[in-house]
Amino acid sequence: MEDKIIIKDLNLYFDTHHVLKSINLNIKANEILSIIGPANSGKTSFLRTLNRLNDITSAVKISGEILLDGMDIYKKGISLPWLRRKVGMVFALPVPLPRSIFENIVYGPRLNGVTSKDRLEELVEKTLKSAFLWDEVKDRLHTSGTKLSGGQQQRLCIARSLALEPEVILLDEPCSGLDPLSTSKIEEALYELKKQYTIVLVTNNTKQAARVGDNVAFFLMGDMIEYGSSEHIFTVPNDKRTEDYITGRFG
Amino acid sequence: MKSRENLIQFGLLIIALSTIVILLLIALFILKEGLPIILRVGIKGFICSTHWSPQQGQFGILAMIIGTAWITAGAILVSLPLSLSCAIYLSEFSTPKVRGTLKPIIELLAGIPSVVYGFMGMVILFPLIRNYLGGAGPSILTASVILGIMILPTITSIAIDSLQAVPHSYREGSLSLGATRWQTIRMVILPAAKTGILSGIILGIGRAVGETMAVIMIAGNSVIIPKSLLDPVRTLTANIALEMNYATGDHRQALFATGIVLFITIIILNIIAHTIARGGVEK
Amino acid sequence: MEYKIELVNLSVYYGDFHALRNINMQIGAKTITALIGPSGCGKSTMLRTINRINELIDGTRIEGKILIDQKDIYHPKTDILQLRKKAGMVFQRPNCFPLSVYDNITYGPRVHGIKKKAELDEIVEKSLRATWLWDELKEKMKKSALSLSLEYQQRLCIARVLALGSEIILLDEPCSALDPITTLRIEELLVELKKDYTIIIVTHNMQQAARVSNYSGYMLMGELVEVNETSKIFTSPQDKRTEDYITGRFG
Amino acid sequence: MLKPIFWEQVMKKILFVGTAITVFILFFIIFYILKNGLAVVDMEFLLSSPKDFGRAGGIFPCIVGTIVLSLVAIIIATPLGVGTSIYLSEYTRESKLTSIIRFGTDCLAGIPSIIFGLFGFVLFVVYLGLGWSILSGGLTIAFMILPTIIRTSEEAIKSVPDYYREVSLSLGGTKWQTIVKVVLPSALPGIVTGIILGVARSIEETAIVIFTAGSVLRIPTSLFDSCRTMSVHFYILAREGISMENAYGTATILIITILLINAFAYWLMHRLMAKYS
Repeated sequence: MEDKIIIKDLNLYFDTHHVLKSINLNIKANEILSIIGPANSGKTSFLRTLNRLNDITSAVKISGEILLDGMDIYKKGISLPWLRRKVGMVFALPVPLPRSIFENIVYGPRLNGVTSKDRLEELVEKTLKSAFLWDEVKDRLHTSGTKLSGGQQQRLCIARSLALEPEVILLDEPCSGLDPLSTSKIEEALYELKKQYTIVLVTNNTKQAARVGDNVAFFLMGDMIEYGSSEHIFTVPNDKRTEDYITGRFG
Repeated sequence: MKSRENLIQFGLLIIALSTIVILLLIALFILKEGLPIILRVGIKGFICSTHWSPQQGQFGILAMIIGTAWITAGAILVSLPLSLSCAIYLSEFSTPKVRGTLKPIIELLAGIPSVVYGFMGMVILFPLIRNYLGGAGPSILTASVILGIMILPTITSIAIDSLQAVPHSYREGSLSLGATRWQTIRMVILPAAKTGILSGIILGIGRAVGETMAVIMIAGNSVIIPKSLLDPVRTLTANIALEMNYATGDHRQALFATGIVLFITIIILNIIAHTIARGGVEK
Repeated sequence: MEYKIELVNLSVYYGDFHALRNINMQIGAKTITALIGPSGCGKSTMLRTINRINELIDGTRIEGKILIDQKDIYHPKTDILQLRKKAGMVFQRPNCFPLSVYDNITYGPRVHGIKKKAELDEIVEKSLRATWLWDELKEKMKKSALSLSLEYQQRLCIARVLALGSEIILLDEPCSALDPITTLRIEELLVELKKDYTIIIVTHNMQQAARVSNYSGYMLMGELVEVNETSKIFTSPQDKRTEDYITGRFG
Repeated sequence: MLKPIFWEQVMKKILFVGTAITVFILFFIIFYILKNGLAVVDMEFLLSSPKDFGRAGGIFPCIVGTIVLSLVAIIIATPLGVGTSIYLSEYTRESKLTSIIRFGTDCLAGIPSIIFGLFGFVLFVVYLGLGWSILSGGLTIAFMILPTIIRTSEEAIKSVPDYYREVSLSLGGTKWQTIVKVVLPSALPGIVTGIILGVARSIEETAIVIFTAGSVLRIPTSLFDSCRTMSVHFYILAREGISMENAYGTATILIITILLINAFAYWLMHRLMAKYS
């Protein structure tokens, strides 16, 4: 499989705080890469370097290279809106914008100048189906997105990021607030989605990483300690710290 | 797309600079009109002389400075006990619902026009003071009470905000150690909110120093050094407002010079409030 | 065996929300009991009803009884200040007051009327020694507690409870803000303290519960699903829901 | 060991009394003015012109003057204030420049209205030759209420949760699109409240109006006309003892207007909050 994203010697600082320390990692096309590690180990910050969402926080310094399809996304002149359309993101807390389900999904396409009503409706149906949400909401597309249950909201957020037709999807602990049933629905959706997209999943739940991840990277205090296939990491980790984490000695 | 974004940012920057421009313009114009007379009379002659008789060319504003100081001090004395009890009670003892209702109502006090406050001083306090304490009515005491009430909402509202900004975990921590609410307030909450409350008080002082119309109506406006709380005095602000519409030449310049003194006082008070607020940022 | 704490048919409501449902539980003296369960299941609420700190939240209503040393703590004649002295609490994030180290520790004794310097000094030394802070902090009594590291702050919070003369220590996810090494040190401390105190700890980390506690209770949506010796809970749970949680199907 | 609880009870009572006095003063002022003034107020008082310097007749020109003057002030101050707050909260990180702007705003907020009056008088009335006019008054008042609008809008914009911005940006929105489509709508209640508070402040202002807009008792026909606001009218009636009766009447209208404006701001804030959260 070819590499979709190549990360070379990535360092990230918030003010003087060294958040990510010399990360080297290749993310393959159409895989699910899970990133695991205890709180404050830099997982979320890492994810947010991939669509440059860290840039909006002040006092961020970054060095190294991130190549998306061979192009350095930190190169001068890269259009951030363009990058973020290619690399979609789903947050830990489901954040529907305070508008209807329909409006939530077409928010992104509209910003990009899609105005045809037919096209928008088609997008809404397609993305809601991909996120396994269509059947539950097709009769109430114009009710507020904030009225859905937590699990539905999160699937709405996934659908919303699909509406931009991205190539990569970043998920930041998407199931942390959800019950087992909603969690398994989302995991099921991810499994389908990886046929079309490259998925990077940050999760606190090591068992989830084992269930859905093709490859796993273990982060600790800004270092990437270990990277490998799920089977390998969860059965015979090379590093003592990885083992400690997987067996729950942390946090 | 990119250039449009930059244009917007630049436009907003220009707008954001407007407050600075306005502040500088105010300083510039007041100085230009008032500075010449100060230079002629000398800072000492202007600020430290009690003789104010524009017709004779005597421009000393010490009496007005003293008047302003008395009234401001009085206003703070009237205001502090009320505003602090109000703030502590609403922040620490009342339910969020009561606080949510009463805080806007108290802030409404700030919305009542100052001329109405002055008027209340005339119709309510003048007779009371005449009947029970003697004197004519217009006095330091009247002005202090009314100004004290006027600055109540400023201090109360800022104090409530500072008390509410104290992390809830401190309250939980203290109460879970078996402290009473009052012990919690005295030993933890007030020390933590101290700086915010102090800068609120300073802003209140600023309002009292700057108030004009209400003071004209109730302070008596005599240019004398007061000997008792029942003496009438004139404040710096009243001096400007009373004489501006007929003043010309040196006299007019002297009124602008009074404005300079006021302006500088307010800026100094603001710097103090700022410094306190910044020094208070311990987390 | 006489129980230190007994919860009898305990229900808690926040307004219309039924936060705890008919809980029955007995806790013996000088044991560590862990409460586990997904977020929002009511474990913190349960902890907070034991020293009645929950009453700070508006619209809290309680049914049933909590007995400490056979006395109903919700009896109208209960001295709530003495109750909170007896059952000290340590919170999720360290909440040292913005005062000096010394003033933080003596805070409890002072609000309960101890004024003599010599007596206070003795209490400070004793509680700092018990939390392994004495050697590091004895020269820093006048320093602001907020200038300490998070770990020290949390240990100081525990010391503050010890200084109070508590018999029961309630800990609400005390390690969630701390890194792995610190976590282990706090856990060791708890095991040491068990000799003299009755400890209840709320944690989202099952391994932590397994490491430190004698008994564990699993909670879900306001119910106490299962409570038993910790080893039994983790090896042979009786309830399907407990098993789901322990095997990581949640969150 | 009864002592701490005893003290708590005593302090609670003392603080309660302080609170009660404060609230009582407010209600007393409002009650007193309304009690004396409502008798004077009728449609004729509202809609007719004053006669004999205000000894008789109504206050219609003052109502018009008040409305026009505050409108001008708001139209000038709103774009400046909201623009500044957007710049401060969205476009810069904390820096020397922002702290200078903030300090300038705080100073501007503290400057007494008499100083604004002097300044407006020299700059607009004399130097720019606008005379005592609605335009001079409106500009000066706009400067005075600018800090209020900046502060409330900035607070409102800051209280919009960051994740809304992040969602919009991560969906490929530009910064400006994000501000216009997500941030401003969510912050609208706070911004509107700030504007309404600005209106309230311009209605109560007296010193500035006398210095820059004058006090001519006529219905203004252009922005270059002088006008008299209700506050100024009330001040003149009361201070010169022209007519206590009509003074109470004018004060009643003033107080009712302020109450209505505040109630409206409150209502609007809650309505919009319900809509957007």
